[in-house]
Amino acid sequence: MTQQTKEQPPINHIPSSTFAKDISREPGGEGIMQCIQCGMCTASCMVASKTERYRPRKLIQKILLGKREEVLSSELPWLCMTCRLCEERCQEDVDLSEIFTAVREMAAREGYIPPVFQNTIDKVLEDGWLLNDAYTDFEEDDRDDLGLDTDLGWNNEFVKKLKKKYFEGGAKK
Amino acid sequence: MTENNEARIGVFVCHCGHNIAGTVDVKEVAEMASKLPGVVFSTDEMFMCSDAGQVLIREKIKELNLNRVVVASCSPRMHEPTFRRVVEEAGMNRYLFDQVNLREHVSWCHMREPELATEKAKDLVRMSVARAAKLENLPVKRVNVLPSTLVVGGGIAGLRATLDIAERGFDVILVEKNSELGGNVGNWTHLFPSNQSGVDVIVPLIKTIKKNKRVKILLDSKVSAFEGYIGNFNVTVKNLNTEKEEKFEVGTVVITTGFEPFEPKGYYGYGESPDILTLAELQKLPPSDTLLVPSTGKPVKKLVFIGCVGSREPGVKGHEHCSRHCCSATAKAAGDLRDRVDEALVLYQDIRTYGSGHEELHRLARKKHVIYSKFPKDNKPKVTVKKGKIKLTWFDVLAGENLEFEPDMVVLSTAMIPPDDVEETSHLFSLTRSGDGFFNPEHIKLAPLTTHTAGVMIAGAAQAAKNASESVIDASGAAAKAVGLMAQGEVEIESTVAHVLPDLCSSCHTCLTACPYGAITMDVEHDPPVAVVTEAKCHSCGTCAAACPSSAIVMYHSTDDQILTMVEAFLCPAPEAEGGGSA
Amino acid sequence: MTVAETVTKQKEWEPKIMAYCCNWCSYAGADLAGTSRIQYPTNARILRVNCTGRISPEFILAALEMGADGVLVSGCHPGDCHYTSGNLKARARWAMMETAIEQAGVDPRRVRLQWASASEAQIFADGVRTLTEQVRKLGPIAREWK
Amino acid sequence: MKEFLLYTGCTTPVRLPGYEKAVELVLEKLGVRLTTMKDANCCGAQYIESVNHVAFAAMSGRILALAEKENMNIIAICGACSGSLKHVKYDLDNNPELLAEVNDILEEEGLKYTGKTQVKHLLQIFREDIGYDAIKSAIVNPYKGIRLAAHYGCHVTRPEEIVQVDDAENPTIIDRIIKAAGGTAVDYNGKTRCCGGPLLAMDEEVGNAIGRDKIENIRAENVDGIVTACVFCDIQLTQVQFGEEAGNKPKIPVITLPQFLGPALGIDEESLGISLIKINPQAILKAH
Repeated sequence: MTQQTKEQPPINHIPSSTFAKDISREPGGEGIMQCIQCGMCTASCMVASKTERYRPRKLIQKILLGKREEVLSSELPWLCMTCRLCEERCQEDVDLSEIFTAVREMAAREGYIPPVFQNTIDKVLEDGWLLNDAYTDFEEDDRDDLGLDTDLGWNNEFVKKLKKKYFEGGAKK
Repeated sequence: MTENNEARIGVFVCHCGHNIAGTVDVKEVAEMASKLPGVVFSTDEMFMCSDAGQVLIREKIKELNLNRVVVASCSPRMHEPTFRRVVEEAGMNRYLFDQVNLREHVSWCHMREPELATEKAKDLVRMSVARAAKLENLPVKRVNVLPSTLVVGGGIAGLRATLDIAERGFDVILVEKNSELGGNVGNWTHLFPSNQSGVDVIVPLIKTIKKNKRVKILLDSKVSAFEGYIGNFNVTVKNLNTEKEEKFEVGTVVITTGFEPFEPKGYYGYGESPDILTLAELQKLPPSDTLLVPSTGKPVKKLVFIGCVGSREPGVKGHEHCSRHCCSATAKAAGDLRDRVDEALVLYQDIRTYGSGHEELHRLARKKHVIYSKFPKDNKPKVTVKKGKIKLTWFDVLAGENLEFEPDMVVLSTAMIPPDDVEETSHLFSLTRSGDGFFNPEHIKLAPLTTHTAGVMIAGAAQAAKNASESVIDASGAAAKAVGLMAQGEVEIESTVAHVLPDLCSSCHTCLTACPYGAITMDVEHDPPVAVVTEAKCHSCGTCAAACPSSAIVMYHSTDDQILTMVEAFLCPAPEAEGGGSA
Repeated sequence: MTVAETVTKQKEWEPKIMAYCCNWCSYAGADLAGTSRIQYPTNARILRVNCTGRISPEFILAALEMGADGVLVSGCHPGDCHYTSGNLKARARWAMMETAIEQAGVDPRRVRLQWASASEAQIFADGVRTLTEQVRKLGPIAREWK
Repeated sequence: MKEFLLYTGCTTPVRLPGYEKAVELVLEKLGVRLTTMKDANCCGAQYIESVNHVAFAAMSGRILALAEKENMNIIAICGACSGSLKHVKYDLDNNPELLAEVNDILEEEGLKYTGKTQVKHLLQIFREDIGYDAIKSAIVNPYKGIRLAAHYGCHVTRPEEIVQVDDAENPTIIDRIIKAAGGTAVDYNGKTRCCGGPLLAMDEEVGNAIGRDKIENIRAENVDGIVTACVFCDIQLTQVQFGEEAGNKPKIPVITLPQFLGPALGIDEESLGISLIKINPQAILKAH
């Protein structure tokens, strides 16, 4: 956390541009420095319109101010639906969903991944696809009635290689 | 002056779209006017100042050979010249026209009382018709315009105006109170949007001016006296060191006295540490490749700019305006200095980098990782200085964060305010001043460079806070206005001057002392000597006429009779026209 | 339309104020009051003169004699006069004029001298309102002439 | 006869097999033969994508490489899959090191992606490969007097410059197909907004609120049904109309584009898996 100066009771954040520099070096994070905080994204964001706690513009400003710990450990970057409506509307061509994906990747590297993402990632790296458990014989019958092949033939070898190469010991909490 | 022939008055009541007709019953006013003595035509029209309205006046003058016209519309300060020209085009003397203000003085300020507003409109039209009947034909007066200009102030605007005028073949007297030309821009290192410094821009201008034989430069000098009228001003310039005074005669004047950067005492700890300085002071620092902390001489590592210092403060007289140049100047300075420091912050209320190429400066600064943080208007950043260490605490509105920072240097983007001697200048050239203290133009949109003192132009920051490019644009405009007058060689002046009636004058000399312009002297050839007005010097203020104990002085176009008949028309309208007056 | 309607209506009494305004400052201030849509009482009729220096005491006395319930004279702030000193002369004459109308039995609170510059629309409007309310309290002038 | 390699994605085969069957039958009818991709893997959308952009590039990269081995272009019928495959293709085509790293992993299986494979979403096939005239002339049993709202899906149309399917702010492909089939395409407030599906994992309540918002905007235009082109959106716009949060308002049928178009082309409803559609779409289908 930010170092606590003795005589200063409330812990005020000291602005710094290092976190913003790190993000702008991450693939997808290059555009963050173009943001002029006009708020067009937040006006278009459906998540923002349905919950008080999520404001894309505010999250970007926290990055620009250098609030590294708070942003990386927060759930907010994971609330973006990557629907990209903000990107269509942004006059400065800032790709917010790309930036938040870059923030997620950096957070993951430092061990912050929401449980629901972690579980799904483990499942995909195990089965090679998402709905292995959900494919019961009911669904098989429906496919059979429609004349569709019931053997979906998903490959789960490939993902094991990726798991060993990119996820072993890495993203575990 | 033709004697007062029988008045045939045309009354034209304007709707001004809904601006007047929205509150005042213009038809009823026109109907009432048609019954007033001397009125032979009365109508209402959608837009009197439009071509249709002007054509209507000309046609009616010819058709009904009207010899007086009353237009009830907007303020005469706006369209009196327009309608005077229209009646003149129809062969009627311009001084036989009178205008009634039904918009600014009636409909716009009595919107919720239509009946009383209509009644007021009727009274004002009745007053104007009464006056119109007594208006007299006055010859149009012309005076020559001396082919030389006085430019007051040697900043970038003054230099530009001087060069434009001199290059068109007219002499210029350039008066500068400091000991060298260049003004504020002269000592700026960060000019925008081009990468030049102030010196790069100013020095070539000064060189060309010095080479021009038509320009006379008077440094360390101020205008000490100024009289005369358009085309024929006599100016006294005093050298501040030698106290020597020189007199000149000029045809036009361009005021480019510019601004002064606000000394923000009491703002953000200014004065409590040499490391807290204004943007102007930063610009004046000798250019070097490392920015040094004034108190320690070490390189600056952490730099903070604070915007709107002494600007945009509602309710604080002279500080309510936006100084317009600071956002762009701050973005440029922050962008330039960012590479030499570890962190650069800009604390702002709003960002207004509106000029061409200025938004790019803002974007460049952000791209270089200058941190922009917005503070709330009613909770400005706090600066404390302890043992030489500066600490800033503030609330970032955009992130909802309480922030603090310990910068090595704080730069305050302070307001542009009028120079300390602006009062003196305004009295010398009888210029009025707007709410922010700068000089008022004649009309903010229709005549932004001329002033109410005919022949005196204003340009640059003297008129309002603005950046250097806008000042130069003003200067070339004002120069063109001045040259326009001088190229004509002559100009029309008001013929509404004072005139002494010899047989009434008791030569008591009261008027001689009353006249602020010394335009009245004693005519000794007349027996007994009586007062006489040198018309060229008279500014038609009317003080002499009011002072004269024997009412021997007539103010053309504003005679006692023309005034009292309006008072009478309001308070006790003539019985035969109305069939029964009040009280 | 009957005669009564063309003359200011007699039903309940509304003070009539004669307002002399100088062209450069207060007339422009009144213009600005209009453009800023400042609403103020309708009782004043503005008569434009080049300078308050042009207004001789005779104009004020004549207005009162002809039935004005109040007279407003509004010019540039001392020092701001377009003709350098017109307003100073007006101020000097004002004191003498006030004693004159008092001796004539007219309440001096019916006349008001004020300074309002081209940018002081609110001050001008407030001046009209103050004088109108003051005169309304004093009642019609007809009763006061000795 | 045009040929495409169908990449079904994880969700369609399990949750909406009718959509998969309808795609095959309708495209077959319109002269496009599909063969389903075998031995495929998840495209890595949203989850792997969020935590490791190289692993994500490898997962979608492998699918591109599989298609390259068959020397066929890919058709995707889900917004997330088409978005991922197109985005990864764009990254691989423009980032040589990333391409080298992905091909390095694929080499062990004898797979390689060089940039040849094209990726198309179902809507592109209708617009570019079949064309509206061909669709119109193939209509044998047009609908009459039904009002339908089109929902395109964010990743299907955005980011426009990468996916290049339709105009992101003003998409029209589904609307034009609805008209070709005799229906009335209805515009509604927030047409290009999200269905809320991607948020179900992190905040189901907000995700559903966003979905219900869309349903209410559509209801305001009193339509007979919603036509979708993405399995995620189809499931989401259906399920938000259930549960006590949704209240007891009449449910608006949600139908995928091929299941809507099939009957108009003369394909019998049963084979299109119409019976599997959760909200009974008879209000739409009987309008022949």
